[in-house]
Amino acid sequence: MLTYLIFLPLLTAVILCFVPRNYAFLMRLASLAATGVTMLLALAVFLRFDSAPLGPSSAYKFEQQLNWIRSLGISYHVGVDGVNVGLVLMGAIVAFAATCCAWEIRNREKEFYILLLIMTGGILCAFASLDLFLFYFAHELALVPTFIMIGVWGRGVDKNLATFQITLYLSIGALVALAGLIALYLRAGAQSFDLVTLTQYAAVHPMAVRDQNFIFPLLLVGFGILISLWPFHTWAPLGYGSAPTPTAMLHAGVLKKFGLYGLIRIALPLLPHAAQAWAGTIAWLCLGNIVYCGFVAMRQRDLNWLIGYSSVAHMGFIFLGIASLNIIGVTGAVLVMIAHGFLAALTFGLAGYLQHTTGTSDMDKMGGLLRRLPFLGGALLLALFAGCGLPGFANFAGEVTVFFGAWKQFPLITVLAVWAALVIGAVYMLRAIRSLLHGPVPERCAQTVEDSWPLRKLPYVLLLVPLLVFGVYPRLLTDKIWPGAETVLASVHPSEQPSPMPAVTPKSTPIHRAEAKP
Amino acid sequence: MEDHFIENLGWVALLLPLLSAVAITLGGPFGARRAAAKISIGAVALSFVASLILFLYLHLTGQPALAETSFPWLIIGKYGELNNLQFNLGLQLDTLSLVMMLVVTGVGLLIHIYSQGYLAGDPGYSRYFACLSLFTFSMLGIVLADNFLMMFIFWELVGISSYLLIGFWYHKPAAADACKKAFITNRIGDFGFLLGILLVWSVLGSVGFASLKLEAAHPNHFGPVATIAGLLIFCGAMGKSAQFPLHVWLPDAMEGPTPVSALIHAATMVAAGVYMLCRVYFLLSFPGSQALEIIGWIGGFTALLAALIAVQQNDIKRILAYSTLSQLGYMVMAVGSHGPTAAMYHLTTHAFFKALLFLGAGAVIHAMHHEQDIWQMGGLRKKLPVTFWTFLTGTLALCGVPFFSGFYSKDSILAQALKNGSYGLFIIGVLVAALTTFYMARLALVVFWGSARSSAAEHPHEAPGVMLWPLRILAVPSVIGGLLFIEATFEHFFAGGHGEAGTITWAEQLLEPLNASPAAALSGIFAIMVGGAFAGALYWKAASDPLPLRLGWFARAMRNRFYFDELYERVLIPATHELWSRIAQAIDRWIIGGLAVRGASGATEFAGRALRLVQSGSLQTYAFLLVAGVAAVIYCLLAR
Amino acid sequence: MSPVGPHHYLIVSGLLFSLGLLGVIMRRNLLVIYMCLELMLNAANLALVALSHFNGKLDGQIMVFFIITVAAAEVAVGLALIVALYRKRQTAHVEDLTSLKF
Amino acid sequence: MNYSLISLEIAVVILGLGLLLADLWIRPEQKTRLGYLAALGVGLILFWSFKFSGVPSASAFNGMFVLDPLALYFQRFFLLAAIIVLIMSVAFAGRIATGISEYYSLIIFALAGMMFAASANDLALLFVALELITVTFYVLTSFQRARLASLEAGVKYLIIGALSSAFLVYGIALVFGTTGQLNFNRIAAVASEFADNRVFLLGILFILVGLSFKLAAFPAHLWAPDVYQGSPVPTTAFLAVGSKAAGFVLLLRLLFTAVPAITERWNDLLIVVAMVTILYGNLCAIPQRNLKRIFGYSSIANAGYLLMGVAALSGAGRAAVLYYLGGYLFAVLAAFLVILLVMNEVEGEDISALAGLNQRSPLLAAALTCSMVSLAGIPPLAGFFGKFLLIKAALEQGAIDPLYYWLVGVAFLGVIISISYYFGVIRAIYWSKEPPVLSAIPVPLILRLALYVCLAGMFYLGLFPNTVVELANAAVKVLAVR
Repeated sequence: MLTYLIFLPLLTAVILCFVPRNYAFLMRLASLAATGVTMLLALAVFLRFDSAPLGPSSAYKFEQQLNWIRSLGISYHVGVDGVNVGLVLMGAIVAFAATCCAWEIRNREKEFYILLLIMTGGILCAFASLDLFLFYFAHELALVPTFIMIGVWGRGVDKNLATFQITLYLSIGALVALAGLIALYLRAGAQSFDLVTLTQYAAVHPMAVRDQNFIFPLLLVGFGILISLWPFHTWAPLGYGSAPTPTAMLHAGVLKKFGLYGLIRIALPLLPHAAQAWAGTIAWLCLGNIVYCGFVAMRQRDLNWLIGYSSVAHMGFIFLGIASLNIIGVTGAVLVMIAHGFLAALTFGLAGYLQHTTGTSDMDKMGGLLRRLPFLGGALLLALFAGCGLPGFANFAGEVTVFFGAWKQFPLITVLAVWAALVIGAVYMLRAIRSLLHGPVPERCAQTVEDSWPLRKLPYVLLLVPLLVFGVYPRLLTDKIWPGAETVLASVHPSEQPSPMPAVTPKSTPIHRAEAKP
Repeated sequence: MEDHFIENLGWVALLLPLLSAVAITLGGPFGARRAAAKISIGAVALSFVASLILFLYLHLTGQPALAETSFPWLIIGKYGELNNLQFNLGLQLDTLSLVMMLVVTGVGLLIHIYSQGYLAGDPGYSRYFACLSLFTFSMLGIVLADNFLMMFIFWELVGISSYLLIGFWYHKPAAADACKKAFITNRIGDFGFLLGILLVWSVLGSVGFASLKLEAAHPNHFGPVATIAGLLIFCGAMGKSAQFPLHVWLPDAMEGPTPVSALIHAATMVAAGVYMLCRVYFLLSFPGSQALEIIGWIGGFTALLAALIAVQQNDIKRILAYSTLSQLGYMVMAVGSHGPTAAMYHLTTHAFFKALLFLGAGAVIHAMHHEQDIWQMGGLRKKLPVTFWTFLTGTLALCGVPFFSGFYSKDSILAQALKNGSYGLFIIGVLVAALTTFYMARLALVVFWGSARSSAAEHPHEAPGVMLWPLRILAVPSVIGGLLFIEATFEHFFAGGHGEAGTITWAEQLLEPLNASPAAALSGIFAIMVGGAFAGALYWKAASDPLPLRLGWFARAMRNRFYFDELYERVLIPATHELWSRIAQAIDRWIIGGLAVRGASGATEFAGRALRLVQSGSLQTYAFLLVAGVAAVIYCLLAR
Repeated sequence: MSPVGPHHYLIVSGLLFSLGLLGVIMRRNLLVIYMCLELMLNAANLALVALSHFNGKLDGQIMVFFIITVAAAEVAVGLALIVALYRKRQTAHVEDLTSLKF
Repeated sequence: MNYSLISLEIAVVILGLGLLLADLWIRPEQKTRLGYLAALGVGLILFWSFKFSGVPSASAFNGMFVLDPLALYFQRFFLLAAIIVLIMSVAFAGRIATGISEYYSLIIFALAGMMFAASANDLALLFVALELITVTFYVLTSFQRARLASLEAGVKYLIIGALSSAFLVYGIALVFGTTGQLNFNRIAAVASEFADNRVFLLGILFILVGLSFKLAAFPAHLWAPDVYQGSPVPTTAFLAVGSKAAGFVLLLRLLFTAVPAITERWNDLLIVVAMVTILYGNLCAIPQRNLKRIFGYSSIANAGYLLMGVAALSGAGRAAVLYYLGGYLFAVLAAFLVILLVMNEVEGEDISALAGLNQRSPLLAAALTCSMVSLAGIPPLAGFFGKFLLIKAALEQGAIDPLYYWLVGVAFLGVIISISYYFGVIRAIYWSKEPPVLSAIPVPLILRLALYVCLAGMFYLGLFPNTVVELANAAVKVLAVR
């Protein structure tokens, strides 16, 4: 099932390569259909997912493994547990919404849709993969289209600089992370890139602490760049400010979570000692995101930049949750990841729409838009509320959980984070509302009218609904997440582990050809 | 069966307004927009009925509280393990919450009805009622919450609905600024509140009020952090109830429609802080905790400060706003002097008469074509009879004139301060009572007596019935609020259900203050007389305010709200947020973005440009470099 | 006077090689440079022949034949190239060959 | 003696001679087509080469010549490269004034030299094979005699080539002089006696200098940009792929069969050389605007990456070299095919010539983009997996010598820099100012096929590396056994 989910967009992309470019409408339709079906499949996976463990050998559902590069122990291995099932759903929904928002692309549609579909497939594959190599490979597969899309379809004067910077910066991050992953493979000694094998092997043959302390910073810096961890964040606002709307939605919403997911999925279980040693550092660094970037966001006058910085700031909460290294914090982190995915996609989608309608993203030049654009303004209002952590939206549930998780470990840092979440966040979000939606309508916006086509509203509704649903009843997610988080943390706090893992020799994982039915 | 009905009735009362808000928002295409007022009023009316049934049920069965009904909202980890977290959504249905519910839905119902007239014809009519319903929902959530987290959730929701309502006329820059200010100021308070919750949770291991009460019985657990936790939690109240130093938002919040000011910024929401303090009184009054003392002084200071400011305001709603601030300070002071009963008592009566006053002010403003300066009014007594009489009732109740409701509750607070030995607070309380009478008498005299000072004041038109009836209805409890055994009910509750309730008669109740604590009652009455006399002397038929001439700089300071807004805007905010954000932006732009990122890439590019000069195209350079390279390698490998 | 040993041959051939190398680096005329290169090759030839003798093996001398052949081919091509260049540019100086750079 | 072992080489030589002969009888206007015939012939030889797979390693000429999986891997590599280069030459024929059939046959002779190099197990054959390649390339580089740039490139190649040949020969002389051996295996047998003999070591070093010229690696790397820029496009392509690979196969054999102990001792040298090469190539390429010259620098940088695999001193590293070369072949040939076609339309080799390419020919644009992406080492194309293997091999040694970490760091830096200039090419294709005329670029069927082959190769190697990785692993085993 996961394989269908991953390959549907990829195959559609391949097929679109052979469709003549005149049939732009057909391409849009095909992309919508592909991402739409993917979304439904992801929803089915999410609903059918049952967090009860299958057995001691594997904690993953919908698992599938095929040999890929045997000599290196690399396989195509996908599966979901509580940690990533929500991310897969979020990715699929955002992908569909992003495809819906792609109507603003009016040139070279063929290439755009192909790239968008590749990106979608890559993202879903990255989040579903249980093989380090596949994980990285799929991420890169999704990342490269981002660069091209920003370069070709980007907007704004800084487009070229942005493309250049984001390409180089993220490539550095990806490479450092790759180095970390390879080092992990080499030092683990399991001769396998398979996550399940590695985890089981590490339970019996823990890696030397020195090696762990060598690999962890590589992963932290590499993933940190990808996630825009302070001080590696400057690419994010610039890049998002210039990216075409669907790209910004997919990247800021979903792809960026790759690094965080990598930290949770790979660094915590495989490098437990280093994770403990570095947790304090991460927690301090995350203040750079939460507080510092919050302050920077306060000074932004461009909507895209503001959202970009706020998105960077939100990453800090996730880091804080991870750094707390307990089940509450990690669950909260995953919850924020999912919530922020929807939120970032929503805000970037709306900002793109606004920029398209008013022709500017300078907040000083807009105003009173709630009156001119009731639906859009209302959606933006809700999105910005969600951004400042209002209860009822999933972000609140996640952030509060993170605070509860981090409080005992890092009280001082949590105090500052709470300040940033409640006050700094409110300051810049409300400032945006004040400039954009409230106040008198300036001349330039006097003629703007809302698009009457109801389908235009679909993506925004689609993104708002999960934010609200998971916000009102977060157990839909947390009940799935926390058993997964517990597994991830099992090796970080071995004392809390109920029973030791069965001893497994490397390369002995059975190959499931058939899908495991839950 | 009946139990289930009663249990679920709480949920019904809570969720009805939410349903109404959702229906109005989403039901636009189905005509819900036009029926907005009816849906909203219907919902709040049903909520009121449900609360009433619940209250009566509780009263008749004599239980201290109904069984809690709760369900888990968020569960992480296995129960009983070290790292586990469980948040419930549950309703606490006891006397405290039910009386508060009655106030919220009752006053709310009247204000909903009033709004129908006040907002008629406004383009945002349906939005208004949707927000109002959302507010009612959130407020009920605070009232009914059985744990800290749920309370915090609704706390925030109240904040946002207040934001939406203050900014209802968002196209007016003043309103748009005011709502922003209100929300952010509240958020500062919430910051402390959430930290307090975290602290309590980490020490006592729970956020539920019931289990906290049990846990707090072990003094060694909580003792060391009791003061700090209490003060942090009080921060929340400080924000919502606009206590010094977070008081600045409330007067600005008057930019919202007047019914909103009445409901939210006078009667209910701002009282939420006081309610919350009473709800968690068991934590604040923890043995060894210094929190209450500090809370009391903050309340007293706020009361005095706001009363002084109110003396020199000219905007009718702002006077009332500062009066609200002052009264809230009073209530907080009551909590601080170990008197949650008195605080809740005053909260209840204050809700009636302050709502009445605001609605009356609204009627005046309506009549004056949205003129709010009292010095443009005058002589409205004859032209707006209903408004005048009801407003006067409210004024008298607020001043605490004997046998009006305010007399009893205010006296209760003063008596509590005396009883507690807080003489400082007692003196402040008396002073504030005098000031209250002074500024309220000033307001009434200038607005309703004298001669018309503007053309609008010469031809005002009385409000429609839909606005006047709520005034008449609210006037009733404002007068007789002191006779409703409210105090006894609360006393019973705070004594943990051990005290005796309902043993006093109406007549005893009527003279209770004089019997119980004559010193407090007499000083209160004396203060009223002094305040009233001064006001009468100064403002009887005054054409302009004589006070600035007599007091000079002090009057100017009062008029300018003692420069707190200026202090915050010019000093505090720049010194904290503005400055830091400038610094952060500069660092981001020049050091991280410039020096580190562009610097690194620039340096690399420069290296490339420099290095390629080696590639000069000269064959012999290449040959030479080849040989030099070989020589270098030989030197490194073989010569050593 | 000690008999002539392999070291002496090596020294001579090394000198020849260095001489050629210096010529390649310092002379400006392509033809001269080319001659210097041939000198370097012949230095190698000298060493090969001599050392082959001292090693008592013929492999080195066979190698010399290869080298001479290849050198001949190289010279044939190289001279043709230099002549073509001279025709085109009327010069055989290396300083003039700097159109391809940076 | 089993002559069938060198039958492939013989066939290639006969093909070359046949082409020269055929030239005599064929009418001038049809000579261009001879290229296809030559490509067909090489294709047949490639096909024939599969007859040898699975045959156990064997040697001929007294151990001078070996036919083992390593040799076969490279021979097929060269044959494949030659086919595409020949097809390119046909498309380039319009730019060559006279003697197009000689051009073809020279390519074939260079190919023969490379084939011998793949099998050389003796310093004498090493020398002869290298010189066969070098001397033919003297002619190939300067084949456009009317163009000064071509002549200049030829002369530069000639002088630097001859200089490094001199080093090579002198090195051979020194090695022979000390050990008395020319055969790799026999040198290996006695090498331990001379491990501290400076003359012997100097000889090895000189041979390595001679080889570094072929690799375009430090210290003899400076010629590459100039020569790449000046030469005819097919020559540049063949130089970039074939000549470099020939250098590597010789390097591998020399280092790991003849002097493995010394190689291990000199791993620091190899690492430093790799680092310098990577940095030089990449840094100089940053401001570069000439397309062919970019490839000159990129070729240097790639030599550095490949040297990483050599420096890793492990089977995995050597296999990575083989794999990487495979990916490099497709990427570079695809790029030069596109450059060739674009230059047939637009005068000038500046990067701006690519402007609007995606509208003039989406296929060419896509092919060049894929090639750049592959060279930059980005999934899912071949280059990524190649770099992955190389870096993995180097990191594996990091536990032994921390200098390897530095090497990996420098390699990463190089990759990042290279992304910036490859990216510049892609940018020129897709979003530069549109040129005034936007005529479609015709792509002849056979070139289209060649492009498809290159694209398929890049994708296949990137997505399903297993087969080739196993092939490479099998090929490098022969180096470890001896």
